[in-house]
Amino acid sequence: MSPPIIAGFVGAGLVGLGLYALIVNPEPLKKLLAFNLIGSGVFLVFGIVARRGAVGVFPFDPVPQAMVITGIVVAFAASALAVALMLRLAEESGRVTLDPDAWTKPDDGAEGP
Amino acid sequence: MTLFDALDLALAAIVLGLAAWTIAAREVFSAVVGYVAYGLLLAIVWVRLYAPDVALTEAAIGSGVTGVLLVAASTRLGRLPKAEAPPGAALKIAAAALSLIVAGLLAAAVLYLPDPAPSLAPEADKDLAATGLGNAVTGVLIAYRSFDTMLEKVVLVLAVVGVWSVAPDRFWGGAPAPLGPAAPEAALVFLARILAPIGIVIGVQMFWVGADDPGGAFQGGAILAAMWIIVMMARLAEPPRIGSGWLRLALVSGPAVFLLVGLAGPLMAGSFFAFPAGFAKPLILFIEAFMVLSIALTLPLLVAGPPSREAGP
Amino acid sequence: MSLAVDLFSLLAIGAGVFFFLAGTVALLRFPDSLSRLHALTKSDNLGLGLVVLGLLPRAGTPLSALKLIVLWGLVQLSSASVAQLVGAALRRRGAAE
Amino acid sequence: MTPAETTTSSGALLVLAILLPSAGILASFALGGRNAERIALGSAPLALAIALSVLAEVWRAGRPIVYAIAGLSPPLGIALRADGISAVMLVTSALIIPAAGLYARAGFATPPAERESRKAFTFWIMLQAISAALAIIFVSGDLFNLYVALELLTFAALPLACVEGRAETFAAALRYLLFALFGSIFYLLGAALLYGAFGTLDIALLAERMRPLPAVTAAAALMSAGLLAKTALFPLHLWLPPAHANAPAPASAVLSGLVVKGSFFLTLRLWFYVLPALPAVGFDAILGALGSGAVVFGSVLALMQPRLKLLIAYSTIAQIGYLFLIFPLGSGLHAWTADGWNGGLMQVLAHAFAKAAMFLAAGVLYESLGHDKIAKFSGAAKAMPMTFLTLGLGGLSLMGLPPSGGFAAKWLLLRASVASGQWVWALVLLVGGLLAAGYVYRILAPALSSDPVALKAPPRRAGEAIALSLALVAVVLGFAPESFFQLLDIGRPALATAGLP
Repeated sequence: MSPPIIAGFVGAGLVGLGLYALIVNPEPLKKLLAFNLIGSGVFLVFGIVARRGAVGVFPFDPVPQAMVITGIVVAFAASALAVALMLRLAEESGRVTLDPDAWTKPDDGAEGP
Repeated sequence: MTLFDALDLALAAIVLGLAAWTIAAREVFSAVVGYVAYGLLLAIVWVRLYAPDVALTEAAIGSGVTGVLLVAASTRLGRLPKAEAPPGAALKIAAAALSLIVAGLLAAAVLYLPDPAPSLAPEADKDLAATGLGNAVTGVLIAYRSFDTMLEKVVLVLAVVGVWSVAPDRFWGGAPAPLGPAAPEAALVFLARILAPIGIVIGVQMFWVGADDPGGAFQGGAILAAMWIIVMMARLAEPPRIGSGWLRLALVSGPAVFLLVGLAGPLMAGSFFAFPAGFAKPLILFIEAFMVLSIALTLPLLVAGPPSREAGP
Repeated sequence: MSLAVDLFSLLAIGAGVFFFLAGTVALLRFPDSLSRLHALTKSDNLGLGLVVLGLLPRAGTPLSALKLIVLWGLVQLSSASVAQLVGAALRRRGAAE
Repeated sequence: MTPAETTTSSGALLVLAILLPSAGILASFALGGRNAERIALGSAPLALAIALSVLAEVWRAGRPIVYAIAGLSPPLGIALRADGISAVMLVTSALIIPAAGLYARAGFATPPAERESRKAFTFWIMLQAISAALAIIFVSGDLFNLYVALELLTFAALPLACVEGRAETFAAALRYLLFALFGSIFYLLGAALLYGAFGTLDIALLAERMRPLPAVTAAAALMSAGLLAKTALFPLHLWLPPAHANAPAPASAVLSGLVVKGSFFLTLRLWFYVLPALPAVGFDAILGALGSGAVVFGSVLALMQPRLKLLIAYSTIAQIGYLFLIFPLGSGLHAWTADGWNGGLMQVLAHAFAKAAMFLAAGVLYESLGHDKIAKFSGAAKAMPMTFLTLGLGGLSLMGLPPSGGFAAKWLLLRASVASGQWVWALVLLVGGLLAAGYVYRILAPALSSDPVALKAPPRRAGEAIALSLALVAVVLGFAPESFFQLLDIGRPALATAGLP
């Protein structure tokens, strides 16, 4: 088996694992980790596509590789934004939960602009 | 099966195993530590895919800077009481089934990609000479798909505004919280003092050689960013006030210079984001230098989080 | 000549790998964090030093050889500092309990 | 090199449409303080002028206008391409965003004593960012460039959703972010597979090279799933109501009226422009069915909401559902496809204006009453006739009653479903209309009573007028002439094929 094929299975496995964790794990930070796992699996698929694009003297196709570099930076920025939100949420409320019912008070006419 | 095949398989197994560990770990902190180790091993997978530029980016940003961010978050969030009930068995089974289908579909799709694979490598190489670059990945990032790269820098500026925007109103214009305790460990201070100067040299060198060899603005900028993070963790420097005019200017300098050069394209070379023949490489390095500066400042500020101190006089 | 160089590389790298292996076994088998840390940093630093030593004759240019040595130095520096930091963290936790 | 890839005259307008708001973001960030507001509002007329020029040029040329960036044609370079729907959407966003901006001047001015305030800085930068992201989404011809635009849109929309800075807005924003990240990463995964199969991400080239492969099926499914999560199509809608209902009124107007249309627009591009050559495998029926589910589910929940803003947010879920009827009713080469296509797009436009108007009106209402509890609206219509007229006119469009853009949209969709014999969609349209009538009635009925009402503050006339003018646009859309639909058809691939002998 060539490295691209192996990496293909790793990529598919990472996307699957990440998706499972994203759905099942209730903790936001773990959901964020799951998103990052999916992300790296997706980037690997780009890597495989780049490696498969080897022609003659060129060992890889540079276009998908450049896209991965852009993608990694964007994924980091997204993680930073998510972390900032989680920490502020914890600061404001003492907990980090995505459960929408946790925020609805009965007859909360005073809330919201 | 050759030795390399065996090593590749072992590497694949460890990467997947660490990913599974990250998911299964009960404590968030353990999960994060697993993730950082996973990121480093993933960089080796990238080397095996002949992608040294990506490997450097993955190690520096995907594992390194993201690792600092997540470790810091997990130590602060790990102490909170668990708010949610664990998922039920039905959800787990449904999620597992869905994930298996997606992974299977994806594996099949990758396995049955057409042969011979399409490639832009020859075309990218053909036009590379005109830019004066030797590294085709840098060529794609700064020349052929420069529009994407410029917009992605704008995304980073928005991310900074987004992170700052969650601050309480009274702290606007002030500085983010320090990255380390008031009395940092002596070993960390020592490490920061020795490593930072070396790291700065390596970061600048990596940007400079990126025109021809693996490296470039992203990787060089990420290393410089890591050095600033270490220095701030050792309390040798403090996060800057977000109201500082100089900081704002430096943060937008990368995308702004890129945008202005792109806008001048029709005058210089007949098209937006085109470089004039013979003058491409100096212009590219000029843009990249400002991008390095922007990235080196943006990543640590994203790690430092929103302002949490009053701006002061 | 080249045979001697090859043999030298083989021996040095082989020894380096052995130390890495020993360090990893220690990490998995030793009872407490401090002794694991102790074994791991020592043997890995030595292991990496030997591997770098074995690779030096094959570096091609003096610049690459220099880079290898700098690499080793950087790993030494960071692993020594990190071991200190982990140790300090363990001591703090011990004191807290 | 095909004509779809080389720069046409006035193609430069497309680059300017993107670079103007991008430069605005950077300048606002660097200069800070009150400059962010000045730049955002000051550049708006220019953006509208560019959008109108694009519209005029597309109409004049009768075919898409193109710009190859850096003079490099795809596949190596990126091409921008504006067809009829790009031009119309550009103008729509260039109208709604400044309207929200003008409305927001009261609430998002930098306080006189401060050099710069968090809320104002964030709001004015993000408003421009939404304008930039949407411009790219409407004119870009490259799937990876569109990925960057999707991320730009997420990063812009998110701080707007939680700019109020309360715990529940952070929670809502976090949910929104996780859904959005899932959406963009699955979109990107599909893009990777398409590049692996065809060696390009240019939409026109992909359409030329398209052939059935496992990678294409997988890409279609993954990208659609991602885009649907971002569009909040049932059952991936969970994030939308708290995020849109807790945002300040001008932000809600932009989020509900425009931002969800961005990812819907990409879904359209994917299915009608990238994949039309693919034999239909029932995907269109699935999308239609999910849309129908959204119509019923969203409307029923809207009926049960105690607060006006939540009601309007749930109505967005229902109205998004109608958009997806374009897939079963607007695809293929039939006599009725044109009706389905025109109806779907008319729904995009009518909902954009009607929903933005209603959210702004709800904002005025909240400011004056001090709450937005529907049960306590008694007599409010007499005190604020203009606001309730806006809600009524917007409601007309949501219900699909004449005269309104919503009526035109639903009428065309109904005609297509009857002509094609797909009665089930007709049923959905009728049931959805009845349910919408129910929730609009719930808003208006108590307000029309003659009970006395105590206003905390007199209604802000400027805000009321802006909301009303948007609602009037939604009404005027109902009188769209035939030439308007000809404009929408410029560059539509299915028609081009149908025109061949």
